[in-house]
Amino acid sequence: MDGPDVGWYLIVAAILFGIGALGVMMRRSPLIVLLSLELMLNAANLTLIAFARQQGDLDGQIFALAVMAVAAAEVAIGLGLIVAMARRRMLLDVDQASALRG
Amino acid sequence: MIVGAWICLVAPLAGALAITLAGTRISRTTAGWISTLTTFVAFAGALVAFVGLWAEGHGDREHLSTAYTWLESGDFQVELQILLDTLSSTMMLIVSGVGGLIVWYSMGYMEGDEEERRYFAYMSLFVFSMLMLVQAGNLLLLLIGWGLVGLASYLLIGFWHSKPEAVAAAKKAFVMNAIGDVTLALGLVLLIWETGTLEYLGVFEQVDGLSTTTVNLVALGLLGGAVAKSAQIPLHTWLPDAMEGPTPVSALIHAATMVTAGVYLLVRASPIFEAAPDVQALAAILGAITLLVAGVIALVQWDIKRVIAYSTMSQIGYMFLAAGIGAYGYAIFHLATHAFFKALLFMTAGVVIHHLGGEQDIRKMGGLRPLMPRTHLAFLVGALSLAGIPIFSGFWSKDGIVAAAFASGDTLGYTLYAAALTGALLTGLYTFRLYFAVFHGKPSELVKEHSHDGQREGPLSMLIPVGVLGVLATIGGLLVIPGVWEPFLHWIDETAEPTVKATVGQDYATSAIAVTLGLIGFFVARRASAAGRQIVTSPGIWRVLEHKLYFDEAYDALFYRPAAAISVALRRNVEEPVVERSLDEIGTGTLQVGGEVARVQSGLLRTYAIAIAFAVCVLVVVFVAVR
Amino acid sequence: MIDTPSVDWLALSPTIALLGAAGIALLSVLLPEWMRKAVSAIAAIFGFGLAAALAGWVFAESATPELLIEGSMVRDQLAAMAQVILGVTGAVVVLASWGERRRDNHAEYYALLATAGAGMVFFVGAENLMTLFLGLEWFSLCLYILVAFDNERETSLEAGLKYLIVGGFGSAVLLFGSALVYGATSELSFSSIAAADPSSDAFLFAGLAMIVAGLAFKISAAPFHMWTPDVYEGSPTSVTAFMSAATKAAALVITLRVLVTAFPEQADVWTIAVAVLAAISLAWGNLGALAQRDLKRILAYSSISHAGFMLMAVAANSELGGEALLYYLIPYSAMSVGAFAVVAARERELQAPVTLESLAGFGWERPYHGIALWTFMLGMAGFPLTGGLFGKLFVFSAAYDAGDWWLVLVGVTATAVSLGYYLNVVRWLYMRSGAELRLAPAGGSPPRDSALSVAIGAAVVVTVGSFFVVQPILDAASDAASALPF
Amino acid sequence: MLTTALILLPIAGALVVAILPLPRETTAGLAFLVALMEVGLWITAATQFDFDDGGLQLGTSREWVESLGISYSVGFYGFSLWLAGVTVVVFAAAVGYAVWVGRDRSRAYHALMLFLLGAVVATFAAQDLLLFYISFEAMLIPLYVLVGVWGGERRQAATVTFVIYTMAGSLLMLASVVAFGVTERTFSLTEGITSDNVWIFLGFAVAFAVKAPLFPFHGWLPLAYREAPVEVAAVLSAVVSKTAIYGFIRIGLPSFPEPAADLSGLILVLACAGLVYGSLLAFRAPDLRGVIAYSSMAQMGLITIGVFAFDDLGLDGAVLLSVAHALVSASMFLLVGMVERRCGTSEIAALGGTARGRPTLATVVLVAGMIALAVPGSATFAGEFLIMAGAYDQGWGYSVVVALGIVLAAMYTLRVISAILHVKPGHAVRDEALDLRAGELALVLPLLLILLGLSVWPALVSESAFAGSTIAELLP
Amino acid sequence: MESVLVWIVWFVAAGACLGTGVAVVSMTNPFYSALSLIGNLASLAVLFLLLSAEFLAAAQVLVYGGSVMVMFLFVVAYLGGRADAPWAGGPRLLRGAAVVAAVALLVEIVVVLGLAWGDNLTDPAQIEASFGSPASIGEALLTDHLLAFEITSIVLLVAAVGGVVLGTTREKDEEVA
Repeated sequence: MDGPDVGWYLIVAAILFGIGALGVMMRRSPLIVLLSLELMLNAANLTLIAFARQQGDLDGQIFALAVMAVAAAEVAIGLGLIVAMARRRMLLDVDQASALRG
Repeated sequence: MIVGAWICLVAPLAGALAITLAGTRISRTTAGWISTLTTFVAFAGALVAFVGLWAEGHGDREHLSTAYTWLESGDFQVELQILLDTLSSTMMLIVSGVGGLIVWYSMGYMEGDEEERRYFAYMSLFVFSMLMLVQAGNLLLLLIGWGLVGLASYLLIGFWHSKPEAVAAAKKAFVMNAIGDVTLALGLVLLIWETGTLEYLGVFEQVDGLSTTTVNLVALGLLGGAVAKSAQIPLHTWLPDAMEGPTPVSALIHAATMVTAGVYLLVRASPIFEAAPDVQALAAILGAITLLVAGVIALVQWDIKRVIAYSTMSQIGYMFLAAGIGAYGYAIFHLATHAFFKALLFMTAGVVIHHLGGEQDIRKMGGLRPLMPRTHLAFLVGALSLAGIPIFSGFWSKDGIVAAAFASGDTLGYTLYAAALTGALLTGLYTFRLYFAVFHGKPSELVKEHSHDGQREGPLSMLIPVGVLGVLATIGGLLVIPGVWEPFLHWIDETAEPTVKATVGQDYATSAIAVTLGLIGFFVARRASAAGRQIVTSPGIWRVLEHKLYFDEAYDALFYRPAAAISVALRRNVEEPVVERSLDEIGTGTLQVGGEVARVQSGLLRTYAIAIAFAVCVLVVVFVAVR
Repeated sequence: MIDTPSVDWLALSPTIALLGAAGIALLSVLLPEWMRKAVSAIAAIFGFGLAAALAGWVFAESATPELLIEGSMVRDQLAAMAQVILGVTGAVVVLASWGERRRDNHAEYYALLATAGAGMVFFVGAENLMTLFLGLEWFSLCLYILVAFDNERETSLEAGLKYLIVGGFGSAVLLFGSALVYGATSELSFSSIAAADPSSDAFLFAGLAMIVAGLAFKISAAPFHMWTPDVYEGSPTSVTAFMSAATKAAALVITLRVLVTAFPEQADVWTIAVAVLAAISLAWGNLGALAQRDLKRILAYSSISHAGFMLMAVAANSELGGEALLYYLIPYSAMSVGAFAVVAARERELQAPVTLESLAGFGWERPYHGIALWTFMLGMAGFPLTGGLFGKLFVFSAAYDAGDWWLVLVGVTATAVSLGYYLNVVRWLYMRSGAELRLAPAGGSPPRDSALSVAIGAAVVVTVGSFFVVQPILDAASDAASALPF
Repeated sequence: MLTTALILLPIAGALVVAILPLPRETTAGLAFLVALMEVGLWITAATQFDFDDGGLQLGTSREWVESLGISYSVGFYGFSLWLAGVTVVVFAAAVGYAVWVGRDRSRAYHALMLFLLGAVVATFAAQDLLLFYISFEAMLIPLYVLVGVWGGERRQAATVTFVIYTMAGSLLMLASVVAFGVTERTFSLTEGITSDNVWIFLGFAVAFAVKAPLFPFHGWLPLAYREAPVEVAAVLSAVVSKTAIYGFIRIGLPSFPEPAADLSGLILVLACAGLVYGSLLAFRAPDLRGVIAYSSMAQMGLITIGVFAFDDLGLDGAVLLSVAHALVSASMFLLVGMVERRCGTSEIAALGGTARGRPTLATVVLVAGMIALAVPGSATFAGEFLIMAGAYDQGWGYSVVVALGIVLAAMYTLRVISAILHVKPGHAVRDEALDLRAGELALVLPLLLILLGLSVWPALVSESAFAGSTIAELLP
Repeated sequence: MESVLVWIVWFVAAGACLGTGVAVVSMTNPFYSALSLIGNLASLAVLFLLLSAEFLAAAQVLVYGGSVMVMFLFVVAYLGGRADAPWAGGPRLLRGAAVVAAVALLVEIVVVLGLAWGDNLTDPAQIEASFGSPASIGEALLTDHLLAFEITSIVLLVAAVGGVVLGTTREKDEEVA
């Protein structure tokens, strides 16, 4: 294979996963948290595809394809929720969503 | 014959049950009659048994009759059985006979008391228990009788339950007796393990095979029971207090029968004690100490019944002494004569108390002789008998014991002899101090007040038993005239062969000294009485004696108060803070942790994500590290 | 031409039955409004019932496990038995849902419920990492919506948001773990993973750790449980009932399957890890529950602790453990659904969240509900006359048999702590007078809700019945557990 | 079959009482009838029982969970039949008392009482470890509610403490049951399987020690006995506590011969501590219930000493004393209930002279009290004497402690008797309070008559408790 | 030579990928975040191409970057000012913990990669030219992964229903201001 080894792709994926996780853990806007989740899923996708390439096995790519669909679905539902919250005039801030606690 | 013995045992129980079950359906008098009659039926039964036994040949006078197995466990079993032999038949006669007279006397004495029925039920229960004690064919049954007489004694001492002193006295008596009961029980436990049985005959056969330690421990256990029951030092403090009960109760239980049970036990278990000579000697020593101490204390008492109570302790001391040196016949003989004259004394005292409306303080008495001549006569008979003046029964029995002490020889014997003689002096002193204080001198205000009535000295039901006992106290001693005629001793010897026997010479020499001492006592008391002063003059000694040598105080400080204090301390320092609160604390602690857990659950979404991230990190690290 | 693989329709039949029911329910939107609720609910209940029945058939037909559709899924008795449990649970939840006061969207509700059920039914038969992930997302997405379904209630939305985000995070972890395992073995199918010679231990173990974490999230085992109380509290109560019973059941069964089938070589590591997770769950769940006042939260924490108990069975990594898990699921599901159903009853009566205080005197006012809730509480605490006792017994037996005696002690201690809140519920039910009730009931007598009563009755029957009829269940569980390569 | 009937009759009765919407009095009457029928059933069982045969009789066994070796296996030995007998009698009296005082929420109350009866009988009949555990635990369910709903002012604290304490013990037992069952592959008690694992034994021992209770596991006792309705307290101290003794005898000794022997010293010391401690606290407890509660604890210590004496005498004595104490303690609690109904308190200081002018009450209290303090000749005395004799085998010190316990018992019991019978009338005693009514007497009198009967013939129990010498097999 | 070119492309794509990733997380305005994500997706598509996943690269750009993100942008636009939320804030402990957790996660994965490096990451398999082509993907989807394919459709359907249910407005609570 030309170019960098698969390991380098994996490192990129790992960093991306970390950045996504940081976003989920840090940000208060649910929209951005949702985007961060997407980042994590994409990182996983990159991993899958890299391994698929490494092993010359298509399963990984198919998996990644399915994950894309799932990610889309998740975004759709997440956005639906956020819109519903906005309609209820709830603050779009995950730190404010803490009526349920204890 | 054996049927007579069973009837003797069962009749009083039937009486007690009948009175209890009939309740208020029968009148008070009926209850009294039921009790009296059943007791006399018991006496009749005892008589039948006695005569039957008499008719038997020498050496055949031992009959064991078993009803059924009372308790069984593995190989160990205890039957409900009675042993009829010369010793038990004698005791049966004394208990049921004197008992019957006293119960009869009670009918007059208790007349008008609200709870007469209860009284007679208790009395019958007592007679039953006492008969059970003396008739028991094994040691456990004896222990049961032992306990039941204690119970009856408790009930009767506390009969007047509105008197706090009576209730306290009853409790004290019961607890002290319980101590005796358990030491006795411990002795029995030892016997079960060592001999496998509690039957007298079975035990006695095996006594020789036991180790010295075992026998000593068993004997100590039995002695503990005997000491408690017979109010010997150091477990004697309950008896004077027990005088809070009705006077007939004192006569029956605390003079004639129950308190002498210890003596009976010493004699009954003589093979065991003989195998443990040290313990037997201890019994004699305790007896000697008690007879001296009680005699001295009796000198300073003001309560007519208490004086007699101390005299009882003292006389039982003689009996212990006798049993301790092996003069079993004399021990039982003195037991019998003591039952007569002491019951007589109590009953005449009862007549006096009854006459004076319940007053018991001798300082408020005096000059009763002209007012109550017959009572005076009976009392005098009792007093003379007690002091061991010849002809009267006490003379024959007590002097025999003193002589036997001399005959037993060695240092111990002579010491006991000296003590016994000193006791004779003391007896004379306190007996006549009491006699003069009550019947001589000027009539007190109280006496005058009560003499206006001019009525008889008491109802017939009281006077007849007193008369009968007076006769018995006078002539009862004639059953043993040393060297001449000793049927009583021979009778008892068949069951308990004495280990010591005074010669006729020792007997009469001792009698001479003892009678002299008794007379000295009489004269000293008369002079003191005439001079209007007390025999004990030193105020310091008086105080010590008045406090009964501080036994009560010592026990209070040594046992009761520590127990109560420990109890309260346990509750304050262990039960409440540790046992009860520890659970609370564990509970609150857990709840607090729960609260902390819930606090971590902050409701902040990001916290949850962070928790998951950390957990994942840890899991991955661990997995990769240990892979 | 492409040769499409042959499809074993029998194996898929429970899933398809539920999907069909979901379709009918969804299509009832086309019907007049007054019919929608009835039609969709009936469709859903029939779907669940049919799924359970078909699963029973599958159970009877699947003595030996069979890999289907190129190893995407498996038809075996483990899956079938879990499907029966899920189907019955779902049917009872439908009954319990009937009385929910909701103005519209009935069709969507029941359709989503059926779809979620279909997802779980499919999920327990997953045989490779991809179907595992997809099945998980399938029912999770349904649940995200269902949790937020009462979208006029803020707490419901909040719960939905929390569940979605934290759930997404968990899924991402699971996915990344799957990717690592795939990287190590170049296989997705469980049995192939076990058979493969991993090129890299590091990947395999890291991936395994992440998969365990992702599944533990769904099981709501501590420390991946933190969403549970909030989401359970905020969701519509019947949805909570469904999640607490069905999600957990499905996730536990699949956890057992993944770990045993795909990672037998790594058992010495994951058994310890699962045992530790079990212990943490037991401690955390029971301690947390002590401080709660809201009944749904109490039950949520209790479900965490039950996850701990069931993980004990998983950690045993033995056939006995499998049996114990499957047995435990039955009374647990019944008690959990039943308890939430009683909560729903009280909630509908009071029109307010059910706290301990609002239970005061409830047991005397409504004896039927009172006795039922009492039964469930005692059952969860492991008292006799409920299957909860045997559940605990079997789980402890499995753990002890596996040498985890310490775990048994943890379990015993946890049970003792749990009495603190289970009995507290009973205390409020019977030992406080209604006068202490701070909320006045909305109406006079509560609305009659026979569907709910039937649901509660069914739960009681299963809870108590599983105490008396142990051996048949155990036989089935034994068959099911033997489908796994222990 | 009879054994099963003995277990199921009250449980069926409980269901009927709970479900039938009868009026309050009818419900109560029905429950009492069931309790009496149970007594009749026990008598039938006793007539069919061969007391000379030491083996398991009236047994039934049915597989329950075959794969784990769990079975529904019940039956009686001599000693357990006696314990069951005293159970049904005490329950009849307790239910009768509840009928007499007219407990409210009659259906629930009586259903729970009958269920409890079934559970206790099942405990005494269980011949399978798990069945034993189940019935042992099942007792807690009704007790929790009975104390918590119908108890005194601090009933909730009492019931929570009681149940959590005892459950903590029995959960340890569950762990032990599991360990035993898993190790031995069966839960049956009839197969003579033994284990030498000390830890497993300890689990059982702690459970029984809590139930009995032995020192220092008695934290639940004072509150529970004080706050429970009297008839429940009666049942609790009379028979429920005896399940611990049954457990020690039926499970502790035969299944764990070695551990039981190894740990007997520890248990004996705890039992002795409990005996002395309980007696001392009873001696100064401020209320009647406190006295009876702590005296129960002391007596349970005594019985435990008998069990761990490991000989005929001790075991027979333990069973005899268990039976006798059950009757005594039940009568005492019922009497306390009757006094409380008249005076509204059980503070000893306020109760002086309650019995004055009320001869029936006085007599009954006196008889019960005298038997309670084990006056020689009573059944309690026979039991205590056997225990004292048996304990000697393990060391003379134990016998001495037993003796000490007997003396202390005299002290605290006399205190109570004096308080009720004697002393100046306390402020809670009203003149218009009646003597014992015929109905009340009819509840207590049978108990006392049985006690008196046993006092006349204690061998009835002691010789048949372990007749035919299966005892040799029981002993390590 | 070709290899160097690939390296350069890789560097650019990877750099863009990480840069846009950071931007997604750090932008205050969700609108910019979403735009950054689109960039991220595009750079990922380049990486996919380098890994011979042509179909996926296309799908990434079209489906993901195109439709999904457009939907996202619509929502952000619809919410307008309400979409703005404080950047991070909250307890300092929380922020610190978040950073530590993320870094730990990252470091761990990198360490794992390092550990695995020698095992198999240096020697990729030989692949045919058709690897990753639409045809091969299609075939796999219809054979080995038929089930996955079907499920994906169900998942998307669920999402559609969910969007409807959650977005449905009731008469009483009308529009956002």
